[in-house]
Amino acid sequence: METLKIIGAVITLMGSIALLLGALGLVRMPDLYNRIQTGTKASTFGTMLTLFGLVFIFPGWTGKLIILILFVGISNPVSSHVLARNAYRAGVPLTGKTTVDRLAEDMEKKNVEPKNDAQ
Amino acid sequence: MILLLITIVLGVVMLIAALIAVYNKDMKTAIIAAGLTSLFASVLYVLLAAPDVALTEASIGSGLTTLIFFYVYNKIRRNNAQE
Amino acid sequence: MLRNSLILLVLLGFAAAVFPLVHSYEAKDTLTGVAEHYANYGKEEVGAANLVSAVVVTYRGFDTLGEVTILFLASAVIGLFLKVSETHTKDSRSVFFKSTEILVTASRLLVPMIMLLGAYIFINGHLTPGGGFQGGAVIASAFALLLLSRPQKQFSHKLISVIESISGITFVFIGLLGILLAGGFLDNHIFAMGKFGTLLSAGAIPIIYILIGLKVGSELTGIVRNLKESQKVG
Amino acid sequence: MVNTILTISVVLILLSILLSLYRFIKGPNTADRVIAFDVMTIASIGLIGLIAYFDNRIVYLDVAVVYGLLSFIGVIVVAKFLEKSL
Amino acid sequence: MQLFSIEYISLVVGFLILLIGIWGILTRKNILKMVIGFSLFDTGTHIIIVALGYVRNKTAPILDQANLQTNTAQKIVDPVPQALVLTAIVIGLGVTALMLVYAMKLHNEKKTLNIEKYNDLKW
Amino acid sequence: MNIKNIGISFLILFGFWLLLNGTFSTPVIVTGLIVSLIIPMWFCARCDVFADMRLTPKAFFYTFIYLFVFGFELVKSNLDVTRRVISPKLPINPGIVKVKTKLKSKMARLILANSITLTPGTFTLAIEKKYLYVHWIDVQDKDVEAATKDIVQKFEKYLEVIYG
Repeated sequence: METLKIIGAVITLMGSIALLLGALGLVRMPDLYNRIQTGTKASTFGTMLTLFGLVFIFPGWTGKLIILILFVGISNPVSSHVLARNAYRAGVPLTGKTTVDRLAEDMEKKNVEPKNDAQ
Repeated sequence: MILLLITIVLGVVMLIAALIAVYNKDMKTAIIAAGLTSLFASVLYVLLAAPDVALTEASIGSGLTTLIFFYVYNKIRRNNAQE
Repeated sequence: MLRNSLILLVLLGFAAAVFPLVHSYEAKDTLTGVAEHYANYGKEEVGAANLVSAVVVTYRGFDTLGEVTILFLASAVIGLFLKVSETHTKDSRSVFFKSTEILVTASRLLVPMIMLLGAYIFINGHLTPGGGFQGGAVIASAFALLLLSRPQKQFSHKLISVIESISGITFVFIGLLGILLAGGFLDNHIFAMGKFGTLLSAGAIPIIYILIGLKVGSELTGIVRNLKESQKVG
Repeated sequence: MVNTILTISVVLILLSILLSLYRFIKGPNTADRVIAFDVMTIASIGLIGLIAYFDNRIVYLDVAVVYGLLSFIGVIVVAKFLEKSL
Repeated sequence: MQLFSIEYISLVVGFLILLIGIWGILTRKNILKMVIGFSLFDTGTHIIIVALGYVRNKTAPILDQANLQTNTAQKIVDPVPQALVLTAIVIGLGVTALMLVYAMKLHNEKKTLNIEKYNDLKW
Repeated sequence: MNIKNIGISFLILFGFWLLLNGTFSTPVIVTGLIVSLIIPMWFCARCDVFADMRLTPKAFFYTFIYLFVFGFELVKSNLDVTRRVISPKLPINPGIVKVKTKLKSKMARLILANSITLTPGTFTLAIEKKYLYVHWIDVQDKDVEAATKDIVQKFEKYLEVIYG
């Protein structure tokens, strides 16, 4: 029983390390899109792991923890996708290291709905 | 003991967020910072053993208030752009 | 500069007035007075596991009635203000843009779930944290998500006001029933008390919370809907 | 043992909140601030879970569920506002 | 009096946020900023009231465990301030929404949000 | 199609309700049945989220394989993030590439976009008809076909079976 709890605690610790790395990436990365990359991946995975570790410690909490894990897993990628897309269309610049930008090329050619500057 | 550490850190974060909300020139940032203050206030309510209040603050104080602020600010921005 | 220092002075005066309250604060060890009564006898008298719900709905039911009234007035005044300003809606151009496909699909998936969460919060108000106000706010957030993901969608103002009126009237009616059948206004003993800690317990509290939840939810949804309608260029 | 490990993870989560706060203060434009806000709320969900462990009450998890839902809506509001399509 | 305890720190933080809110209301010239100051003021007051109801080392007033159901007054925090704050938060939302809609109407009339331009009733 | 849609929504919501409550007494189940019937009838009368889900045994089997593959990719992506964040020189080579998908069903496209967002080094920036624009932290192929092979196909072959 005690071993199971320690396994859960270690999983939780790994989750919080992932969260810390995500926040570190948020500070270090050069532009918005790279920040969203690290921020979203690491924070989603970190929170899921933190909550999953608690399942081992309190088996009676499993239902609510599963709901939380599913909810974070569905909603967080969607919200960061919406944020990145709308920031791109609002004209937030990419970093100078960027090698290729197919979306801008297609916006020029009007294959994609152009940027929104109607008022 | 660890709960005390959480309280101190949350208190510092809330005070910084409140100062940003009052002093930042950019209105969008100010509104988001006010939402941040409410959000951490709700964690503080969980620490103070008041989950009911925490639920209310999380759903109303930070969710709906931010939404209403942004609707109104958007309308004002549109009116300004029309001039 | 003079103005700022005057304000600072006012603020310092205020701080000096409130400071003794903070400074002379003594930590308590046990509950005293009315709180002790609520804690010790709340289980027998009201039967709700969540004592905050017991205080909100039964012991201080009149406060709740007043609160619902204030919220109703605020919602009505906001509706009135935004209605008057829409003088030329006919030729006004709608500037809503389509959302990304991912957001539309995700909102179709998530809105029913958020609705169910709101329903869970107000149905279980007497057992778990939450209650009518929180559940109503969560339901209003679900409608806000619907409006954000599909701005072109219209939903009827009539249905909102019908739900609001019916739940408000029933709330007052149950309160009056308390005078006739039990000890006083909003007394919850008009139904059987049930076993402590199960879903069907605490007499009328679940019913009252469902009504408050529907009423608050429709009021807040009305506010959000009115604000969204006012976004048109006019 | 379990307590010690979980205390360390609380400290790590608090550190990540402070790092995101740095990005929130500095962030060159609003979108950077919103992503910092998002990371802070998601970290707070884990923090509430751990507070529930330390107090040993399941009822605190309800707060975390509502929290998860509302950070989602907040981010979408600001994103739509940035694109001028609210 | 113990300086480093959860309730005392919360009390001080709530008090400082309240002062920051009042400072914002009094010094800012933009009406929306004043509304933000009002909402901070609200948050600070709520934190103070909840912190006053906290009792050290006690748990939330929800009796879902069997050991909480006897001798309850020795085991839980004060439920009354929590109920009052719950009411106050909802009313705060109504008031904030009303103030924001007023701000919107004022901007429609004068095309500015600067409070110093609104001097029609000044004497 | 409508009955199937409401049915699947009902099952999901009812499961959600039981997980939230954590008990199985009769009043809880009856209330859950009522609530989770009302909400889909009111909101999902016309929506088509679950309409093209296949309910064959093969689809269920592929769902499990998909979850397994996805979990593996999730762990790999976090190791990748760790490597990039910790190394002092920040080894990044970002860019936006265009990939192609064959999926038609809306739900499948949502799951595909979310999976891409959570897997190593990529996230969905925009989605337009049959193309996805993906921000890649370390661009290896600028060509549409090659990038599709790298990013999309490991998920697409399972999702094609689960959804039409």
